[in-house]
Amino acid sequence: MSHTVTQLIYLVASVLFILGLKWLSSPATAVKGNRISGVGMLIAIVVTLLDQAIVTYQVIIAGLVVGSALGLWMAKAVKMTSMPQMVALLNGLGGGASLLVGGAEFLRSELVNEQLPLDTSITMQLSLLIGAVTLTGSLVAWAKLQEVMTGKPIIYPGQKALNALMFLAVVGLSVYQVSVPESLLWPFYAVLVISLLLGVTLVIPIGGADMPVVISLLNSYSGIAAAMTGFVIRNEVLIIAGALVGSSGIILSQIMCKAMNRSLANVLFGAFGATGGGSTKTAEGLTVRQTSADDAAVQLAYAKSVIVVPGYGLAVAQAQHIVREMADLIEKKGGEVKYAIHPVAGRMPGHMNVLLAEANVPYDKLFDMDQINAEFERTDVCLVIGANDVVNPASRTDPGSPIYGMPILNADKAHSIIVLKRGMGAGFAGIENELFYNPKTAMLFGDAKGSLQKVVTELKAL
Amino acid sequence: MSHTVTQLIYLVASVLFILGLKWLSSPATAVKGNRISGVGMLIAIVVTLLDQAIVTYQVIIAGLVVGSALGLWMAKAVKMTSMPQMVALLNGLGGGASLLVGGAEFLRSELVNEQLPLDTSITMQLSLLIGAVTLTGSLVAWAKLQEVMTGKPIIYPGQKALNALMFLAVVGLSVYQVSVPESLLWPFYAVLVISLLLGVTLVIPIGGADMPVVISLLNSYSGIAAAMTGFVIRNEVLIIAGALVGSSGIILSQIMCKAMNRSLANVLFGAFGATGGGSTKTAEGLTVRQTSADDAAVQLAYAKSVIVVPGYGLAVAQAQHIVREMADLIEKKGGEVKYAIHPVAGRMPGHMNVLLAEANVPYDKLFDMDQINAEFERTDVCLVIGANDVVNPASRTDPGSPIYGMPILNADKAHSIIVLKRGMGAGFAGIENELFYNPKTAMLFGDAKGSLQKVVTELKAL
Amino acid sequence: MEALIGSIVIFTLATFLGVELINRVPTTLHTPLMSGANAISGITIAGALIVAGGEHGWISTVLGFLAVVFAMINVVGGYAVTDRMLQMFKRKPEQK
Amino acid sequence: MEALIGSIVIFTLATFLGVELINRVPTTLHTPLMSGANAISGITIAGALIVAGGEHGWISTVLGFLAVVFAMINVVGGYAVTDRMLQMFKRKPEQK
Ligand SMILES: NC(=O)c1ccc[n+]([C@@H]2O[C@H](COP(=O)([O-])OP(=O)(O)OC[C@H]3O[C@@H](n4cnc5c(N)ncnc54)[C@H](OP(=O)(O)O)[C@@H]3O)[C@@H](O)[C@H]2O)c1
Ligand SMILES: NC(=O)c1ccc[n+]([C@@H]2O[C@H](COP(=O)([O-])OP(=O)(O)OC[C@H]3O[C@@H](n4cnc5c(N)ncnc54)[C@H](OP(=O)(O)O)[C@@H]3O)[C@@H](O)[C@H]2O)c1
Repeated sequence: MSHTVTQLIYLVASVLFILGLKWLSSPATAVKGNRISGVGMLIAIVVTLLDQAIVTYQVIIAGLVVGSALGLWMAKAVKMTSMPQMVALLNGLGGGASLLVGGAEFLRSELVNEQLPLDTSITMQLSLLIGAVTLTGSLVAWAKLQEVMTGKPIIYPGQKALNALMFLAVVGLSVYQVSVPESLLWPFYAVLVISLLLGVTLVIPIGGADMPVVISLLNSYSGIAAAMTGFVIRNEVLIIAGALVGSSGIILSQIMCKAMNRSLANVLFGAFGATGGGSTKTAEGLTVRQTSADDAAVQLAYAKSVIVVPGYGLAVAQAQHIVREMADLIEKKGGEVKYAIHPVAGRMPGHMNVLLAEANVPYDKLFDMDQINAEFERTDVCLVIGANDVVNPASRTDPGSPIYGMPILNADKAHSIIVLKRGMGAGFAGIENELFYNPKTAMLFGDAKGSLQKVVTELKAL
Repeated sequence: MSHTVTQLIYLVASVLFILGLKWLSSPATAVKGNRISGVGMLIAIVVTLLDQAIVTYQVIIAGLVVGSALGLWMAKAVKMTSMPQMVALLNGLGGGASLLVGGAEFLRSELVNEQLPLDTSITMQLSLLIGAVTLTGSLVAWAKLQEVMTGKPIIYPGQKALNALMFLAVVGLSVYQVSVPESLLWPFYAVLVISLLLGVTLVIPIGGADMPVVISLLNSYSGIAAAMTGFVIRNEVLIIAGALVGSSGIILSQIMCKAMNRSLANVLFGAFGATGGGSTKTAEGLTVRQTSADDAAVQLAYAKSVIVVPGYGLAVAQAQHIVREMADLIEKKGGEVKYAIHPVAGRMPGHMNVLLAEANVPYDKLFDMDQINAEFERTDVCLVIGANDVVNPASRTDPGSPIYGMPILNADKAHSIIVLKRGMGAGFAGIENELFYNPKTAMLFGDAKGSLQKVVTELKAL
Repeated sequence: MEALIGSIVIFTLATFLGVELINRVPTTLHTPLMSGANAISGITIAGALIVAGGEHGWISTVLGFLAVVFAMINVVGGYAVTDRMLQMFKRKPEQK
Repeated sequence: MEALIGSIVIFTLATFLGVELINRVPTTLHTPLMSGANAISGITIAGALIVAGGEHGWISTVLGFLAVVFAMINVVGGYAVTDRMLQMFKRKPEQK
């Protein structure tokens, strides 16, 4: 196939990616959007396979089959609650692929002693560096989320200096590599090793719950790495797709940071959650009121209006289906049930939406923070399920709190509040929550799924 | 300056255009946006002046000075009500410039007997053709709006066939020109003349009030022509800016059509307003109730809530300032005044907003149709000033009406309605308006400015 | 051909970008948008300058001169009139 | 250099376009957006295929094979898992 035709077809693929992202902006067209973007990918793959530079197909076909099988299996097997890990892993593999491509290109040019033009070697170097950081960084993020390693920030003295040093070393070596006329092997390997290490050391000081921001950022990097590869092999679809992903990742991580009222720099370098905040209030002298599943059920059965505030605990307990069942029962008894979704509830953006959608909760019952916050004061019962930070009034009142200024759901404004959690454990931010000591609040201790199960049984009996 | 640097600076200019359009999306940043886009233009001009292809500067400087002076003068002199004409004229000149550039390039290549590559000649041909149509089409639009020629559609038998024929001739000649090896002069001139004619014959059958749609479309064409010129001279800033303008024009004309509930094809080929609609209701047997400025003033002075519905007549009468004065007086007396802005009130999109903004009406008093339509039924007095079609209930009730289905302002739902117009003249769509015969409606005949002047005098006296 | 493809890609991307950007502009600002976009289309000035400034015989020079004048009216007139309109949209407190 | 400039222009435009597109996506869809965008970044597959399919010695082939596998997991896994999530967002009446 002529080069021109190939290029044009690549353009078609790029347009499909663009349309795909465009349609992802509404739940009604999102499925179509994702599929059309997939079609774009298929087209890009098929066209590439017809490229004259490809001479042997065995290896390729083996690779395609193995990769597709693994990918499909992972997509089928993953639990909805493990989405963040899944994305981290996929993202790492993407970075790895771009690292391998850059490396292979370098070694090939080395082998045939080809003199690369300056811009090619610069972009190749970048694609190597970014690919490597993305690979190991994402793997660490995966390990933290999967709890293979500790979710707590790992910090040690001189950490930032060391990271800065490694970064400078990589940059220095890359500049050296690019500027000397012959392509040398040792700086190549050095850059490779240090970049891989850098991915690890940059991510370990970040707390487990901040991983979505990190993943999104690394996703952005892997997009940029793909774009760099595009510069190297002069391929426009790589550049366009890479740039789209690059900007998408950055925007998403900014949105997340904004919702947590923190800066990106604070997320990346703040080692948030490593130590308790200075002025964090303690709960000494305060008492909580406990309730039982029976009492909670009675209260819910007679409530006219109920707002459910789901949080990370709901995801952990996998309680989304039973929540739905409970809501149906309450509605059958004449109450109205709404869900208040905080933008950073759970561990990744839209986490709660995905979970509740899985349980077939109609999405016109899901309300954004801004939409529903005024309604709490008119609500009989607010049911807080495994949420903590997103309903912590300290963000309004305590300037010393690490979450001070983060917009929260006004759960404390409801006529009465029932909180479902296992004990008095803190949330992600590691701080006390006044809400639990509010006289209007009753605590229902236990795993969220178990507690809800009991409530449902009671509701049915009533 | 090296070509690479020039290209990079052009990219900077393109980015400034993009930012400019982005910031135009909010009144708060729009001024900044327009200026930054102007800075982009300045940069593009300066960089071009440093291009090595430019050898003599006298002509250029003369051209720049003359053009800037004329442009500035026009911008200062134009009345806000004449904006549509102004845009039409500027747009025509833009098309003319791109026609001249394409022509000059062709003649030059002809002179030195240069053999142009295929793609260059195709794009050159397109830039000629589109530039010519834009030039004459915009001039006709200008003439119609300025009432230098009749605003009525000019139609004659076989019009569409003739236009189609001319179009085919242009296409045929262009293909011929491009496909023969030598560049011939006669097809060049033929294409030129026919394209210029085509611009005229395509626009004359369109009614004067549809000119904004036409201008927007021609603006889109002139953007595309600029992009084509960019293809010819391989200049990226031309391509990007041209494409931006090209899509902006198309989108805007679609938005306008949608607000009028008509298709673009209907606007362009429907000769709307040439003849009265078939089932248009007549007003026989119905009577209107007249009122005087005194009575209207009394009614307004005691109204708690007033909604002003401005229309094309307000623009014609230049009554924006006096409306503002009246509103201030009513508010001083304790009433509340809001403005209901229909998306196609007046003769160009946002026409009313510009006029009222000129009179310093704060823009939080201006409401979109969707925002305010529910409020009419709670409103004491609806003051319709020179508006007609946008408040015609026939669009809801009469399926035979040419405006059937167009969303309207619910003026007829107000407790009482006062309509200011000169007589019983029809609006743009040329049809009767039931609203004027509504028992709740009182007509205050006379030029809007004059009538309002009297109302204001009375209000002050009360 | 390679360069043509590049141009086509750029054109396509810019068109999509234009659609996204314009769709965000509220009706209120459509008239200034129209004249502002119109001013941007005066970018043909770049082509006009090159034609007018090269020495390719008097025809090119005359046509080039006219092209520069036309394009410049479009550019300067367009930006100036848009600015004039937008000034009116400024919030009052800022104005005084 | 000419080609590099073209690439830079394309990259810039695509970045702006990306920003506009992503800013429109509601929070609800951010998780699928993340995995969907991630799948798109698997476009490195194009590079991987070329590296794996050329005959440039066994190192390139092995690295290329791995690159294809990695990229393909990213692509297929990403699209499949996004589709799975989005299925859940479909309005109920459409589903049955
Ligand atoms: N969504 C995002 O994109 C994102 C990204 C990064 C960071 N974050 C952060 O994550 C936090 C999210 O807030 P959140 O309110 O959703 O969660 P949270 O503040 O982390 O609180 C979760 C609560 O759930 C309880 N819990 C855990 N497992 C449970 C189970 N099986 N059954 C019942 N309860 C259980 C825990 O208390 P017990 O241990 O007492 O049960 C804990 O207090 C915010 O601080 C946010 O800034 C979010
Ligand atoms: N805005 C756009 O972008 C756009 C674009 C294309 C088409 N249009 C069309 O334009 C129309 C706009 O509707 P509209 O309600 O604003 O205007 P309209 O329907 O055209 O009615 C204007 C009315 O103003 C009256 N009038 C004229 N001069 C006057 C003066 N000096 N003092 C007082 N009254 C005067 C006229 O009646 P008298 O002669 O009795 O005074 C006429 O009935 C729609 O049909 C729309 O589809 C709009």
